Amino acid sequence: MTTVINSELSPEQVRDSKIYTQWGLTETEYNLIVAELKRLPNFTEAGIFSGMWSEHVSYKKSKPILRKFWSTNERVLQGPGEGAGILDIGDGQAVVFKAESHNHPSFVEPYEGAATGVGGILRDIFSMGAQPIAVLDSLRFGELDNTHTKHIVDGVIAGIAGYGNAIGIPTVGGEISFDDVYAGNPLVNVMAVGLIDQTAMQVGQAKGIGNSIIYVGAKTGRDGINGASFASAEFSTEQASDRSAVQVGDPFLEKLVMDATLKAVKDHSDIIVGIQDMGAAGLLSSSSEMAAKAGMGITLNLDLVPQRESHMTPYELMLSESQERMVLVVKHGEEQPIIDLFQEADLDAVIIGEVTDNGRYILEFEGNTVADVPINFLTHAPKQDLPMIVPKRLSEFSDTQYQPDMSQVKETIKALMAQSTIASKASLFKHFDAMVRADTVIKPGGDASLVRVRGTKKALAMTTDVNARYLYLNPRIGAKMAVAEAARNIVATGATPIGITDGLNFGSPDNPEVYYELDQSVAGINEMAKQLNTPIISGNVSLYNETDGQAIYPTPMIGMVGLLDDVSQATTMAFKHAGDTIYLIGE
Amino acid sequence: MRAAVISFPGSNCDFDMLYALQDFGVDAEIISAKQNSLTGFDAIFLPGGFSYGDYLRTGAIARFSPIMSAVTQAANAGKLIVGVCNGFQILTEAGLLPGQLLPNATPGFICDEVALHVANGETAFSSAYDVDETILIPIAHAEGNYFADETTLNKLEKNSQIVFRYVNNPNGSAHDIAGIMNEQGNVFGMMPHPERAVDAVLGNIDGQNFFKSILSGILTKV
Amino acid sequence: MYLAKIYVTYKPSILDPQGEVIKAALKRMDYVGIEQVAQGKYFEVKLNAKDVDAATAEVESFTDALLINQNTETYRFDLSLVPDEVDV
Amino acid sequence: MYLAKIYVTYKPSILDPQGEVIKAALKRMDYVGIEQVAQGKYFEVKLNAKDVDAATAEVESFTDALLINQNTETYRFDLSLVPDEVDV
Ligand SMILES: Nc1ncnc2c1ncn2[C@@H]1O[C@H](COP(=O)(O)OP(=O)(O)O)[C@@H](O)[C@H]1O
Repeated sequence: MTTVINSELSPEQVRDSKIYTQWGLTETEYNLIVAELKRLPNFTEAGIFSGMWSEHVSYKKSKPILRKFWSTNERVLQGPGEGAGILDIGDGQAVVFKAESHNHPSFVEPYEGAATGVGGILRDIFSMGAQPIAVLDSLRFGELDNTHTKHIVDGVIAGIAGYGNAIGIPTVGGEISFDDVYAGNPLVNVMAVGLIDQTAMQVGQAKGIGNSIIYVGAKTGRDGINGASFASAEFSTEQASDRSAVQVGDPFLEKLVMDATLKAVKDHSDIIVGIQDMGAAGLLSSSSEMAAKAGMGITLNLDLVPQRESHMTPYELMLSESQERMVLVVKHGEEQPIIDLFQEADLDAVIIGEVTDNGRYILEFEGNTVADVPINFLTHAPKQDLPMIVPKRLSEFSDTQYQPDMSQVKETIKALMAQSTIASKASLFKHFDAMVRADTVIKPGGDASLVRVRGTKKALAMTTDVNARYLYLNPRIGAKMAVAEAARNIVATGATPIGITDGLNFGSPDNPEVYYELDQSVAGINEMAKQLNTPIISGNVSLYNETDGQAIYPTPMIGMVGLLDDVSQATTMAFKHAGDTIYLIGE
Repeated sequence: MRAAVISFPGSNCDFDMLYALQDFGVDAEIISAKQNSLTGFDAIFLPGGFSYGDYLRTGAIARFSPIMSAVTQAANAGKLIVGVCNGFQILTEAGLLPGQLLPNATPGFICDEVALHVANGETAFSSAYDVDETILIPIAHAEGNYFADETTLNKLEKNSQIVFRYVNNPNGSAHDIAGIMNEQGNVFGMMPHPERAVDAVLGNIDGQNFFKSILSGILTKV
Repeated sequence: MYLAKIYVTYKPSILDPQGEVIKAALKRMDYVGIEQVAQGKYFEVKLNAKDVDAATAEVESFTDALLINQNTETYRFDLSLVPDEVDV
Repeated sequence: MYLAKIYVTYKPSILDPQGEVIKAALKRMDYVGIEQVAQGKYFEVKLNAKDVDAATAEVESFTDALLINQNTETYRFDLSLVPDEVDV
C-alpha cells in the first residue's frame, strides 16, 4: 500500500540530490522551508513548494512592480487578485475580463497550447460567476519565412478556433504581428470578457470551518506536470525535445463545466462559498490560495480525487495541469444539490476535503499524511527585489536619427502593405467563429470589436494592442502609446474606454535590463491609464521569454474594454457615402 | 405556434435560435436532448454547435440522443423540423435528410457571410423570399461540404428539394447545396445561420424572411 | 476480453481533402516519392464478449451503427483476445 | 511502389476526449460489453522507393515530421509492396 511513497525520494534524498532545483526552487528557498518547518520537507512538500513558489504562480519577481498598478476608480468592483477583474457598467450589471498568456506551451505544442489557453481564460471568467461573451487574442510570431514558424502560426490559429468555436464563445478580435525576435518565443495571449449581474459575483475563497471542498470536471491525469515551473524557467533549444506530458483540451467538456457552473451560481448562490478554476499548478494552487485568502486551513484526501491514470503520486495529483477542472467550496451538509447538478451534466463532482481553522495545508493519501505545512507560508513566496538598470541600447542611444529614404514612395508603400504585419489578417481570423451568440455588432476587421449586451441598449467595445518596437525604443513611452492606441480603437466604435487588462510578456527578470523594461512599461501604462480613467483591473505576467539568451521585445499587451450606452450609435470603419467629408483629427 | 429548440450537450447556437424565434413572437422553449417527448410542438429546431464535441463525426453521436426518436416521430407526423449547421448534420446522420456533410474541401473552419441563391421560393422555409433572390447569410463551419451520390442528387434536383444554393461555393458542396428539404417538404436543413441575421443592430437582416416563411406557413395551416 | 482494431477509410469514390492537403505538404517538404495519401480513422475498442463470434457480431453492429457513416465510409477490423485488465 | 499503413494513437498518458465520448455513446446505445475506446488516425500512403529499407526510412521520416505530433502521439506501420498504379 505504501509502495508508491517508498519509490519516492526520502526527505534526506531530496536534500542530498537537490532534486528541488530541477523543479525551480533555489537553495536559499529550500533552506527557508527547512527553517520554517523545522524539519526536512518530504518529496511531496518540496514539490508543492516548488509549484507555489514558481514565478508563474507566486509572481514573486514581478509583484513589487505589479503592486504599482493603478486599479481603483468608481467603476471597479473587483481589482487584481481574483480570477478576473470586474467593472460596473450600470443597471446592476458588470463586465468581467482578464488576459492570459500561453506562450511556452504554444511553442512546444501550438494547437494544444493555444487551445488550452482559451480554455483557461474562460474558466477564469466563469469561475467568477460570469457568462463569457467574447474572446480576443494577441499573437506574436517570427517572420513567416520558414516552415517551422508557419507550423506554429497554423497550429495556434487552429487551436484558438478549435476551442473557442466549439465551446461557443465568439473570438471577436485580436492582433497579430511578426518579428524575428519572437521566432523562438511566440506569444499567445488571450483575453476573455464576461457579463455578470452584480448580485451573482463569486470569489475564490474557502471560508467557514467544515465547509466542503468539491472537485468538479475532468479527471486528473499527468498532463503538464510542473507546467508552472516550466513556464518560469528560461528555455533553451536543446530542451525543446525534453517533452513533458502535454495538456490536451476538451472544449466539449468545458462547455458542460461552464454551463453547470453558471447554473450552480444562479440556483445555489446561497450555499456556494467560493469557486476557483484549476490553472497553473492545478489543484495545489487553487485550493491553497482559496484557503489562504480566507485565512483558513484546508485538508484534502487525495484518494478521492477523480483520476484518469493509475498510480499517480501525491506530487503528480497536486501539480497536474489537466484541463477543465474547478474547485468549489460549499456549505457543510448542503453539498448534495450541487453534486446532483453537476452529475446531471455527466460531470464528476466529488467532495475531496474540508476547510479547517488550523491554518495548515494538509494532504492525506493512502492513509498517510503526505504534506502538512503552514498555508500562509506556502502561499507567500519570499519576495525578491531585483536590480534594474537602463539597457545599454537606451543609455547609449545615438541621436543621429534614422532618415527614411523617400525617393521611391510607390514601391515603398507597396512593400510595406505586403509586410505580414501590415497585411490583412482575414485569412487567419476567418477561422474564428466571431458571431456565435449572435451579439457581435462589429466583427474582426474594424478597429475594436463591439458586442451588444442583450436586453439593454448597451454594448461593450474591446480591443488588444501593443506595438513592441516602440517599447524596445522606449519602454515607458511605448507603453503609453499602447494604451493610447487601445483607447483610440475603442473610441472609434463610439464607446468610452473604461478599463484595462494586460499581458506582460518579457524576457528574464533576472536580467536587470529586462527588469527595468518591466518597471518602465508598468509606469507608462499607469500614467496613460490614469489620464484616460481606465484602471488596470487584471492581467497576466509571462517572463523568461528568451531563447539562448535572446529576449523578446518588451511586449505588454493591452486589452481594453469600452462601454457604449446606446448601441444604435455605434460607428464602423468603412466610408459610408461618396461625397462625405474626410477629417484628420490630431496632430 | 409552439416551437422546441433542442439543446444537445455541446449545442451552442440554441439560445441564438431561441431568441430569434422569440423575436418573431414564437412561443419557443429549449428542450434537452435527454428528454424523449415533443408532444405539443408544431415545429422543432435543431441548432448549431458541436454536439458531443462533434467527436467522431459531426452529428454522429447526437443522432442517438433520446430526443431523436421523438424528432423522427414528429417528422413522420408532418411537423416542421429545421436543422441549422450542426442541426443539419444531425438530420443527415439520422437519415431524416439524405446525404452527409463532409469536411470542407479546403480543410478548416470558416466564419464568413456568404451569398445564397434562393433556389426554391415555394417551400415552408423560403416562401417569404423572392425566387432567384440573392441573400447574405453567415456561415460558420468546418464540415459543410454536402455530399450525396448521383442518384440522390438527381432526385433532389428533380423534386426541387434544393432550397438554397451558394453563389460562390465556400466548402465544396455538391451542386452548391446550402440547404435542402425532404421529399415531403417538412424536414429542412441548411449550413448557413439565418438566426444570426435577424437583428438590424448586427448589420444583416436577410435571415428574417426565413423565419417569416416558417411562420406564415404555420399560421395559415392553423 | 477482446481487442478490436478497426480501420475506417473513405470509399474510393469520395474525395479526401485532408489526404490531398497532407500529400501536398509532404511534396513541399521534399518527400518526392509520395504517390497518394488517404487519411482514415483508427479505433481500438476493448470489449467483453462470450466468444469470437459474439465479439465479431458486436463489433460489426456498433461500427455500422455509430463509428462509420455508410454513405461515405467503409471499414475492416482485426480481433484478438487480450488478457483482462488487472490492476497492478 | 510501396503501401504504408500507418496507425497513429495517443500516448497512454494523454487525454483522449474523443475516445471517452464515443465510449459513453456506445454504452448509452446498450453496447454494455465495451471496456475502452481509443480513437486514433489511420493513413494509407503510397510511395515510390528503391527498396524496403529506403521506404521504411522514408515513412519513419515523414511520419515523425508531419503525420504525428511527437508530444502526444505514437505510431506503428506496416509496409507492403504493391503493383505500380496502372491507369485504367
Ligand atoms: N488574431 C486575431 N484574431 C481576431 N481578429 C484579429 C486578429 N488579428 C487581427 N484581427 C482583427 O483585424 C483587424 C485589424 O487588426 P490590426 O491589423 O491589428 O489593426 P490595427 O492596426 O488597426 O490595430 C481588427 O479588427 C482585429 O480585431
